[in-house]
Amino acid sequence: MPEFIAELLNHNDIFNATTLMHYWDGLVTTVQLVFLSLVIGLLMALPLAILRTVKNPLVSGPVWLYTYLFRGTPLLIQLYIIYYGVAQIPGIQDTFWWTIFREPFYPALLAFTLNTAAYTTEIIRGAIVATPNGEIEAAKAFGMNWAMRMRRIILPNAARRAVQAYSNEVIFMLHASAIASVVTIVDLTGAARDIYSRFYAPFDAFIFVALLYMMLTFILVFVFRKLENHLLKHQRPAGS
Amino acid sequence: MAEQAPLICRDIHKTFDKLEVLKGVSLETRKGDVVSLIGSSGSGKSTFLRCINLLETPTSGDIIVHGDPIRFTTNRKGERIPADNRQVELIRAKLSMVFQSFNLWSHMTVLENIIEAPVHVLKVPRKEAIERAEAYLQKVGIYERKDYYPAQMSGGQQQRAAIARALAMEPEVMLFDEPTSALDPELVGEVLKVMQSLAEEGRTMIVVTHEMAFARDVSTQVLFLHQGIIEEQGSPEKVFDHPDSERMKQFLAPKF
Amino acid sequence: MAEQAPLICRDIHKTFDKLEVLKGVSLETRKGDVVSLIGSSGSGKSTFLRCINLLETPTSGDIIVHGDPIRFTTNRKGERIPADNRQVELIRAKLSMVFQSFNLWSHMTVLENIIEAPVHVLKVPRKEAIERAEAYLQKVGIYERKDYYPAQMSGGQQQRAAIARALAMEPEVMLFDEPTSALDPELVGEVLKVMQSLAEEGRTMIVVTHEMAFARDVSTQVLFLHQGIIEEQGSPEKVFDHPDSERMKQFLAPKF
Amino acid sequence: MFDLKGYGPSLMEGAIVTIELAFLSLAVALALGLIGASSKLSGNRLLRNTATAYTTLIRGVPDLVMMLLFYYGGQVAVNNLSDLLYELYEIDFFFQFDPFISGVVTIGLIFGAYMTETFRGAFLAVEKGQIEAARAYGFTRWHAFRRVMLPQMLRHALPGIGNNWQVLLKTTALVSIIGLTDMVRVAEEAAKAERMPFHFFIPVALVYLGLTAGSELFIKWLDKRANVGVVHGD
Amino acid sequence: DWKDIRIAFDVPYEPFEYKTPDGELTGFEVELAEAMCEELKAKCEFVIQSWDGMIPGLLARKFDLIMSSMSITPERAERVLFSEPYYNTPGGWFARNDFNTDVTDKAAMKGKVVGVQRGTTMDTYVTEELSGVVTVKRYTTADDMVLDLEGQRLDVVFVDYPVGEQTVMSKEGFKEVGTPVKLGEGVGVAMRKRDKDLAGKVNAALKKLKNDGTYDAIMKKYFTYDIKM
Ligand SMILES: Nc1ncnc2c1ncn2[C@@H]1O[C@H](COP(=O)(O)OP(=O)(O)OP(=O)(O)O)[C@@H](O)[C@H]1O
Ligand SMILES: Nc1ncnc2c1ncn2[C@@H]1O[C@H](COP(=O)(O)OP(=O)(O)OP(=O)(O)O)[C@@H](O)[C@H]1O
Ligand SMILES: [Mg+2]
Ligand SMILES: [Mg+2]
Repeated sequence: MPEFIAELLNHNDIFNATTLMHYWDGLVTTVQLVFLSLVIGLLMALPLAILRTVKNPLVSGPVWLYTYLFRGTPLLIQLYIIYYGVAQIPGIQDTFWWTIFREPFYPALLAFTLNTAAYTTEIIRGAIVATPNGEIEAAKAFGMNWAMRMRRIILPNAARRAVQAYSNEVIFMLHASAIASVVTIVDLTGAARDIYSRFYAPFDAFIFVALLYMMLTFILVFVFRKLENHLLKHQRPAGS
Repeated sequence: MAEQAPLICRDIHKTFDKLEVLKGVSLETRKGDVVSLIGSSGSGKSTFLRCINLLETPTSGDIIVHGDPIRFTTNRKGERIPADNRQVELIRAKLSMVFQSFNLWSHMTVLENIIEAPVHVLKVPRKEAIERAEAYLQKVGIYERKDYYPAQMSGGQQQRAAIARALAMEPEVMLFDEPTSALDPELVGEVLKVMQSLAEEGRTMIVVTHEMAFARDVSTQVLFLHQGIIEEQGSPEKVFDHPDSERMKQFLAPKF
Repeated sequence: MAEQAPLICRDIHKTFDKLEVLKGVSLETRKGDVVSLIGSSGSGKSTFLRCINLLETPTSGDIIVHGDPIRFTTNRKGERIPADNRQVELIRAKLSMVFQSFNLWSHMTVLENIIEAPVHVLKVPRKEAIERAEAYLQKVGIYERKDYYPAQMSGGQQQRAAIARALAMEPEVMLFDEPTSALDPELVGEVLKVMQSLAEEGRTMIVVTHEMAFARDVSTQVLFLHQGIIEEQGSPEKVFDHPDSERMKQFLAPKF
Repeated sequence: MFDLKGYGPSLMEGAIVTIELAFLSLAVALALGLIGASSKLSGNRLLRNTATAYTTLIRGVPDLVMMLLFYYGGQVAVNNLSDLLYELYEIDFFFQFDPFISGVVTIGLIFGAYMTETFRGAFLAVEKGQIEAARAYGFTRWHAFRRVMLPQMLRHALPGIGNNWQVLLKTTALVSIIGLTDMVRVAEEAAKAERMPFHFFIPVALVYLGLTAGSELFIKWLDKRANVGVVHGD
Repeated sequence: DWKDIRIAFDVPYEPFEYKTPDGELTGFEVELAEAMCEELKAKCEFVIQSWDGMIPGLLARKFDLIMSSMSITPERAERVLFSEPYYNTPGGWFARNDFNTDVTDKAAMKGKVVGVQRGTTMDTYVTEELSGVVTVKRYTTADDMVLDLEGQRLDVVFVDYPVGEQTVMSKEGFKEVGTPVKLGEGVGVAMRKRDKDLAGKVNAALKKLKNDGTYDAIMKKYFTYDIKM
């Protein structure tokens, strides 16, 4: 087996130890970036989605505006504005913030998080609104206050309707993270671009990276299938 | 001082859009009362129950629970709404309800459905709540189904789960909306017996029912609702044996 | 030649995962038969009805509608499934059903609910379908609610809409799952009268019911189901007055 | 007002390319999504597996790579085939992949996979009794789908469709790698030429926001219709 | 039979190829291409193609030539056929006015952050000569790089000299540091490997242009210094 790999690497000028390390670093960066932004984004989206369903327009309006702006403009522009825009603020270089914003990782994380939170907010809002009214009424009738209804009845119920759409969002985010390379982050795509621009073998470089993305997607699809099975078990015959 | 009435409703009106469903319904209960609410389909029985625990806000009229009148206010659209959500929640925790369409929480098993409110609203320790829930499940005969989800149960089983859920709150006032509609005669008897025993413990019950035998034998008060108005009200003897209203006489005439 | 039996079920079994719900139920009907299916909650009555029109596929057993046996096959997982979807659709169009939980289409008004299947499945001209629907709505007494959505109606009104929907198909065989559970005694009488008149027209009916009076007075055949097995079967006189099985005797004993 | 430095007309043309691409691909994606979701939920194993392979594979491959593969990879394949045919049989067979159609097909294919998941979730959220009633009355599959499933699932699908549409809209910018000039490409060229990195993205963002506002209104209207007869709790 | 030739450019890359505001394509390489076509007696069509699709497009026969400042490297030569080089520009070092380090002094450069354009010969040079000494950041466009130089994320950039002149030096507060470095094998016309006949014609035409003064005339319009090869 190792010989086979060694031979393959010898016969191939693109995939040598250096480029493979480059891909590996890119993979790690991509996973970190995507995972963190999704987790923080989801944590933000929950309260935002709830606020978005509040009838008072003073509460739901600003949230709507936020999701409108962040879903309505390309992530690339958001990333640009956050990454390059911050550096244009006079004197920022002398503050504590610069230690964070100097590196591209945190601006990118910020942009990704705000973006995915906007999309996720809309997904969760839709699922919340579709909760069967009878079940909410039952919760009210048993004296649950608004917060408890939300936490114990509406959100768990909504999770079952949101999971498929959210799996899309997660995969979107994985793919969208590819633009991190425009702000000098060497993620998977960054690595592929580096290698592509050196060797000019678009199919080799990109297909290899596509395989890596595919592998990540398969993992996500698998995780979501498990999650869905768990969440939807109330719809199946008992005992399974 | 006389004991406080657990529940008083005064001149409740309810209008949906233009349709006036309740046209002034009043009710006064004492501790241990079993009030049977009878009347034809669409006469407003469910709506009245739902007004009592404010799932619908009455268009006008007062509701007084244990001497505590529910405060109302009007919102910007001119609709009447409860003034104090906290008060409403406290009151609801004292009134439990069995819905006509059960409304079990679909994402929880039967047992989870039953312990949910005791644990989270009444703060009963979980272990105790489970024990209590299991006792009620035994009583209504679906103990073996405790780990099923609502969608996996028959209509009658769901209805019994909903009854157990209401009983497990051990509230002072219980609102039952046709609690035996999906049950066979044998089970009807059993459930009604459970309810009777609760009445004997001193709990107050308001029961929408089509079981005239129950209304006659168990209740202390019968209300006959017709098109949003109380046509006949009083002790079962009075209502069933000496009805004043023509509608009531017609309602009681044997049909089949 | 003798007239063909509208519906024959032979030795129907149904298992959910490991739970055997029906353990061999057979039934043979003649034209104009009214079969009452009685039994305690959870005994498998709804499941049996749902097997007849293949909403559940029986684990084993045959169903023959008008001499036409439903063909089954097994899929790769080894589950039994109907072999021919077209056949199933044709058969279902001949069997209409009232569900225990009504299952009115929530995005359609009552009238739309009723004309949907006649217009699109039976290809009745729309105008005629509306006329027919309105007649049935009159019969069950909810004509004035015809433009309401299901969510805006009381439980009994929804149930009557579901009955009207089934009647409007004017099918040869009707399956009713507790069609009067949400109705007051007065309406129960009326609906049962409508059903009786249909039986006299020669339609076959299978009715899950807890109304013993109906089962005794109207049906031609009574089936008593207990834990998935027919414990008692025969004419109403036989089942009610001379039951063989202990369970049946117990079921009939007055409870309240 | 806003100075476009003479790039106004070409930005306008680019915006038209973007809009045409977006709407046509949306139509493709919606159709594929409905087919995909119904296949995934159907009893037929072949259909189910095909649809699963489709959504998993397409969602697995990055959009950029999909685009390169379909347009250039497809063209190379056609070229090789044409060479082969000519060498072997002297048949002169050749065609050029049209970039616009390729763009529509690729984006449609990609988002068809996402729509499939969205629709599948929405179908699953429809109350079982509603479909059973349709089946019990002898509706054909298609009729039950069109008259009961579709209207009932729409309200569950709309938020997801809205999100997918937003992402699709921005994905159209990808077509510059297959030689089409959409508005983002024009803005990039203008930004480089005029050395104003932010300037030209403002009109682009405004067009996107305008389209978003329009689609928000449309979805709101659809939502209202899809929720007819439904009582919402709060 | 090279009567119709399609030539691809990625715009804008001033002054080599760019569009005037009214949409006309022009620039050093564009004019050179026009002259070359005249020499070849071919009807030429100019195609705008973004960089990522450049080589795939060539291989897929979407066009026949790339004349978009593509530097000749051994890796690229594996995929495409290059003509003789027709220009080479040096790489230049540019920094903010407060930068005072000698870029040739590896010890002094330690820890500095250097920006390059991804895939350029400058990128290869820095990667090979200074890796482990400086941090390299790679950018897709020069403008992004200048923004980061301005925002102090970069200490110094190493770019194609004319690009640096255009982007960095057109702004206040920057200066050139060190001396320009001649790198690589220069820029060539890229073709499909199989089109050897075309390569012969292109090489002949370029040679003719270089010798008869046409090349120099075009170069003078755009450059003050010599880039001829
Ligand atoms: N999807 C399911 N998964 C597992 N068990 C089920 C499922 N559906 C029904 N059952 C079980 O099958 C049994 C029979 O159910 P069925 O609905 O036929 O009862 P029924 O006789 O109609 O009762 P009721 O009078 O209460 O409506 C019940 O014990 C129920 O728990
Ligand atoms: N949301 C609503 N919008 C409009 N009308 C409504 C709404 N809810 C109920 N109604 C109407 O109010 C009337 C009373 O309904 P209610 O549910 O109180 O009847 P009920 O007495 O409980 O009848 P049943 O015995 O059939 O359950 C009905 O005529 C119904 O159509
Ligand atoms: Mg009611
Ligand atoms: Mg049942």
